[in-house]
Amino acid sequence: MKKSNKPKPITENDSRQTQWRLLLVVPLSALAVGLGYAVLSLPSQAPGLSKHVAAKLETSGVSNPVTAVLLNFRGYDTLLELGVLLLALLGVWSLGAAPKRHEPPPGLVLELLSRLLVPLLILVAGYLLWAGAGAPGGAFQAGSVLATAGVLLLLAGWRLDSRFSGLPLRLALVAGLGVFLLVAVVLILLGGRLLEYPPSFAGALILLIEAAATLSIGTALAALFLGGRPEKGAHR
Amino acid sequence: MPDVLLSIADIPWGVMTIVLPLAGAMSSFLWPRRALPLGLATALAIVICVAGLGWQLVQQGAQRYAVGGWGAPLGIDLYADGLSLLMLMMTAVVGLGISIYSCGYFNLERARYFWPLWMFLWAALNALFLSADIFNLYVTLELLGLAAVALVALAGGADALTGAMRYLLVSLLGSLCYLLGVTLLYHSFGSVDIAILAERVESSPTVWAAMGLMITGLLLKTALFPLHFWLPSAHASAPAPVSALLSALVVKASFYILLRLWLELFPFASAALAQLLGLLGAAAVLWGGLQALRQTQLKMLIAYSTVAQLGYLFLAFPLASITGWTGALYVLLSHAAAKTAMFMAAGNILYFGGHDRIVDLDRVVQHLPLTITAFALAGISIMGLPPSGGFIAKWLLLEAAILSGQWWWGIVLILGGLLSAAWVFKVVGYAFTRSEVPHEARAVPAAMEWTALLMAMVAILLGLFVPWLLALMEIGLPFGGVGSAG
Amino acid sequence: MNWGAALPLFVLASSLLPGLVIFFLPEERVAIRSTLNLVGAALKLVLAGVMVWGIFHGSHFETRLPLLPGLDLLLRADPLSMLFVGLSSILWLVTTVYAIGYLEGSPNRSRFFGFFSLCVTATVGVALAGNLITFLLFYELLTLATYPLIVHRGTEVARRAGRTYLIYTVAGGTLLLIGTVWLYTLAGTLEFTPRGFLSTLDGASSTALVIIFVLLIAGLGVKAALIPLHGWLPQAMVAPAPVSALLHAVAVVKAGAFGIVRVIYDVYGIQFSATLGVTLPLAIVAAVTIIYGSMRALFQDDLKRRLAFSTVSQVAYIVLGITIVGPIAAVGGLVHLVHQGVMKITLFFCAGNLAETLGIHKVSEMNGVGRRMPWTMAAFTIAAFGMIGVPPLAGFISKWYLGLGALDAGQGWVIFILAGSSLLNAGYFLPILYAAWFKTPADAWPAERSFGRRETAWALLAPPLVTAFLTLAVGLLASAPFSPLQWARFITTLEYAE
Amino acid sequence: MSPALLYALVGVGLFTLGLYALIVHAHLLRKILAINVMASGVFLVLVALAARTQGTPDPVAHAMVITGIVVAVSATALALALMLRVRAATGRAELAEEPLE
Repeated sequence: MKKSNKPKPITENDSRQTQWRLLLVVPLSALAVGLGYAVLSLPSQAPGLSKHVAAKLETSGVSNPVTAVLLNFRGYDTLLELGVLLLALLGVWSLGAAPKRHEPPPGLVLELLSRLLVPLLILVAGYLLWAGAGAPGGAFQAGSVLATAGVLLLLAGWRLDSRFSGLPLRLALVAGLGVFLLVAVVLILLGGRLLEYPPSFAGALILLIEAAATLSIGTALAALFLGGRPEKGAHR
Repeated sequence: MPDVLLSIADIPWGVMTIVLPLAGAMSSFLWPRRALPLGLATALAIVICVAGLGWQLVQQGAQRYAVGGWGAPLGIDLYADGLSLLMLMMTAVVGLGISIYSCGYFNLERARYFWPLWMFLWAALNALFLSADIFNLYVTLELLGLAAVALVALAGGADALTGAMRYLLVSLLGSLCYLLGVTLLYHSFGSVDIAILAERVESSPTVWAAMGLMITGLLLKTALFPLHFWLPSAHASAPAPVSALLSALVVKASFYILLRLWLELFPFASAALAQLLGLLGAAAVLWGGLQALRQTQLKMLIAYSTVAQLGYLFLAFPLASITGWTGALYVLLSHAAAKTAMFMAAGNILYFGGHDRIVDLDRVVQHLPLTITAFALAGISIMGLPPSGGFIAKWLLLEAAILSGQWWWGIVLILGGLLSAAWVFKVVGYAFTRSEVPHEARAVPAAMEWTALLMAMVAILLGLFVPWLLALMEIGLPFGGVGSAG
Repeated sequence: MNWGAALPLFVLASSLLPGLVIFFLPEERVAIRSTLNLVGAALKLVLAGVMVWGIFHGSHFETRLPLLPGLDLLLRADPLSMLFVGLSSILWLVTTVYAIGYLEGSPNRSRFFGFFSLCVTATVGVALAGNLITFLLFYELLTLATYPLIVHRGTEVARRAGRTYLIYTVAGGTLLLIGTVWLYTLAGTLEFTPRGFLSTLDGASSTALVIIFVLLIAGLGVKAALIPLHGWLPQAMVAPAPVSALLHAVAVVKAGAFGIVRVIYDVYGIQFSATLGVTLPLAIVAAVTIIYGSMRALFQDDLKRRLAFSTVSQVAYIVLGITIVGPIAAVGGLVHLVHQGVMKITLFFCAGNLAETLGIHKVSEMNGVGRRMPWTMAAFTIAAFGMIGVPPLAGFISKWYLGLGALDAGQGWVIFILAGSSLLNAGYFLPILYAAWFKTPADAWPAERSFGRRETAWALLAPPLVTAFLTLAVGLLASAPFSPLQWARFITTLEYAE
Repeated sequence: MSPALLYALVGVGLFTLGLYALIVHAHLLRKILAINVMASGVFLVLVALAARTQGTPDPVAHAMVITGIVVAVSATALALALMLRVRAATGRAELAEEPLE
């Protein structure tokens, strides 16, 4: 991204600026000290929620506590958060078409690298997604790896074919939130509460949601990298 | 598997008010050409669900809903009482009005992004008003903030973009302060559920720091003087329906969280802090009123009056009585309806004459009688003349001020009313001047004029159905005490 | 819902609904608009008559709607309110006829008649209000409904008059609001009760009650145009003649005076006010207003301005009558509520006729106008004599009772006020009459319109003749049952009953 | 002092440093970066203090941080895109007047 670093004209108010910057340091350092004191005066042993999590872990459908919290215990947060991601993308698209970037055609290295790495990255993403159930990992890690693959392709000058830049792309973006919400609603219709997985199905449902989420996160991050909506009929 | 059939009584209406707008947002994003009908349908459905929730609460009293069936502290709880119900109803009424208004206002290109963004905003609002979990509240705040910013930017043009940018930075800063507070609270008491925290919380340096951070962050988002600097530009430069949304609903959301925390978590907050908030509120009332009077552009004027009206909300903190809180809540409700009507009216005027210079209004308003009527009626409520919601609010706050022996807050109230009367009549006065036909005029869709008028009527009618609303408000006694304000 | 509860609402609706309909009528639908107006006015008159009859035979009319916890929106008909309702519904009918004639062919008539009806609705609401908050509600509504009428012409001077009017009335309303809320926090009720509800109140400091009294009276004094709160009234005469009639006789000024009576009688109670020692100062203010108003009137060349200042002085009679603590004076004050209305509306109708027909706005242009417009000037003459207090006209009755009451209550000084003001009244009315009847007319009137054989349009001529006749009638038939005088007696017996 | 608290203090430091930068720098990119620094500070506090439990660190705090990060990323993306538009519209990637004064 290009920065517009136009040096500000040197004026007499620069000195005043430095003065009030110094003035600013005082309250801010006071704030820092205060917050530090607040942190230090915390109880040394955190009450935490580890015990609760551990107690309910086996009914959560996954063995990795973080994933259990993310997708099950506090799944509702995650649902809304997928909403935030989609919303951010919507916002970026609503600002207008992606700015035209005139970089030289990618060199041989990038060309090869992208060809070489992208399949690998996708593989890694898949693995992370799968591993998330039991070990650190999961949809977000997988999604971001997927996104890097996408970014790499974009850097290599590749653009999504206009045939897919319409509804298919939007479907991919919505998939995460959509599946999540669909599961939630179905569970309600089956007489449960919002996001109350039947323990026997929990694992499968979580995997399903995570898969969709991975796809959406990856696509969304890559699309955000473009900084605007894909203009019609643009491909390499 | 439990039985598939549910009786109306145990449909989770509250959850529906969150799920529906999310679904609406996604569908209108997937099928942009159908965005408008999809959005309208969703809006209607939400209104029905809110009504359902209201009926449920009246039947069963305040209710707690454990998402995922885990329950606090492990899971996230939703909580609905009279306060949240009134906020949801306010959102539903204003939201429906704005949805109808927008049909005429946006062209196809804008509409395809307005609807999903607006649906996300609505989802964020409903989720926020129903959440009982301070971290979940953080997520809803972010959802709300990003949607609002994107909607402001929808207007395009330097003003709107700059306004949106500043709004975004402020909003993020506010959320971060709030989140740091949440962190401290969580790590001191091991829960983010408001009810549980309310039991465990006691005064300590950490808690005070957390309180300071959270209140500051929320005040920043609520634009309480002197943290209002971002509001006028953002609210005035946004598209008219969006300005209405921001002034009527979005700023109220952060105030709602502030109110909840104040009532539940920070009972030990010293009276000095309450006095400070009241003082800032008073400053906002006077400053906002004076600035509004000085404006030459209609939308800018209305935006500054929002700054003033937000000040009224904080006068209730030093009064700290059920009457006072009820008064503040009534300011909140009537201002939502009135300000929506005003921004809609301003939108119509802009749409019609292509400008909103106050001195040249006579060229416009002569041809938009319904619009100027809407503006005048809304003005009656804003300046607190009877019969209107604004009057009831003023009455309650004044009564609370005198009862608590702090009559000076009453003076602020009165002065604020006079200031707003001054600018309202300054604008309305132009409705009666002789005027020639405007040069370039564009016919305003009837729906836009009528929704503005209806919103204004709501603001007036709020003053005539007080007992009903107060009865709803007392579900679950959000303000403690034995209810029956007044 | 039984009649007793329904009737007050109907009286309001009889002008409210036509008004709301009229707002949405297109300009050219004159016939429908006029019919709506007249039917509404006639209906209101009938309903008012029914209520008067009912009250006299001891039935009660009361409507309660919950407004706030512990506070109701209360409409209740008692003798005092009926005095006002009767006056305004009679004069409204007349004024409507006059306005239809007066505004023929002028723009924005739907808007005008819409607000016109709202205005009367608010007035009746003020009259029927059963507690202070209801009163406040309609009092403010009256402010809002009259503003568009004052600025109706849309000229710069009209806008300025409207602004002045708002500054005065909104400020007044604010004072009234503060006083009301404060009173409520002290007393816990706001319901009007004969001989007041504060005398029984213990614990409340009398200083607080005095301050509240001042707040309330100041708020009401603005509309009643008591010195020094009268500034808006002379400016407001830029409004069309029917509006002036409304302001000076039917609605606004009367609402203020009526409110003062309410506060003194049914909130504080006359005896309690006397013991608080607030009546004498108010009486003095009223006396000063009487003299000052007449003095100013003496030097106005603009006819409507002169009449406006005369109103300032005449309305103070009502306040004076109440604040001379005594039943007889009270009768004089109350009956003047009606008499002043009847006389002043006649004068404004005539002034309007002169302006419309001959373009006369100044006293100095009125030479010999009596020969050109004999009927109009005849009506004017009767009303003017009434104002001066010539027997047996309306004004005489009021002043007679005021004087008797003053002596009865041992307030001799009032006699001098009355005498002085009567002299001044003569001083500013007789020259007009002399000029109109005996001076030779100028060769051409400022702007003459011809109405064929008639001196002016029927719709303009009939109303002043009717009201002039009323001026005569209420004086001659003062002792007949249901005459304003008898009704005023009826009211005072309630307030002064032991 | 336990390492957990040490990290937490570093987090606090980042928060205030970010705040300072947010206030003093006019260029929008710097402001956005400052916001991100603040966010990292908050997340650091959140996750560091989670290590005060005996045994496995508190997973809830970790989940919160992940949520927070995703939110921060989304917000940053929107902010950057918006900044480009502001620059395109006004010619400079700065706000008209210093917002926080």
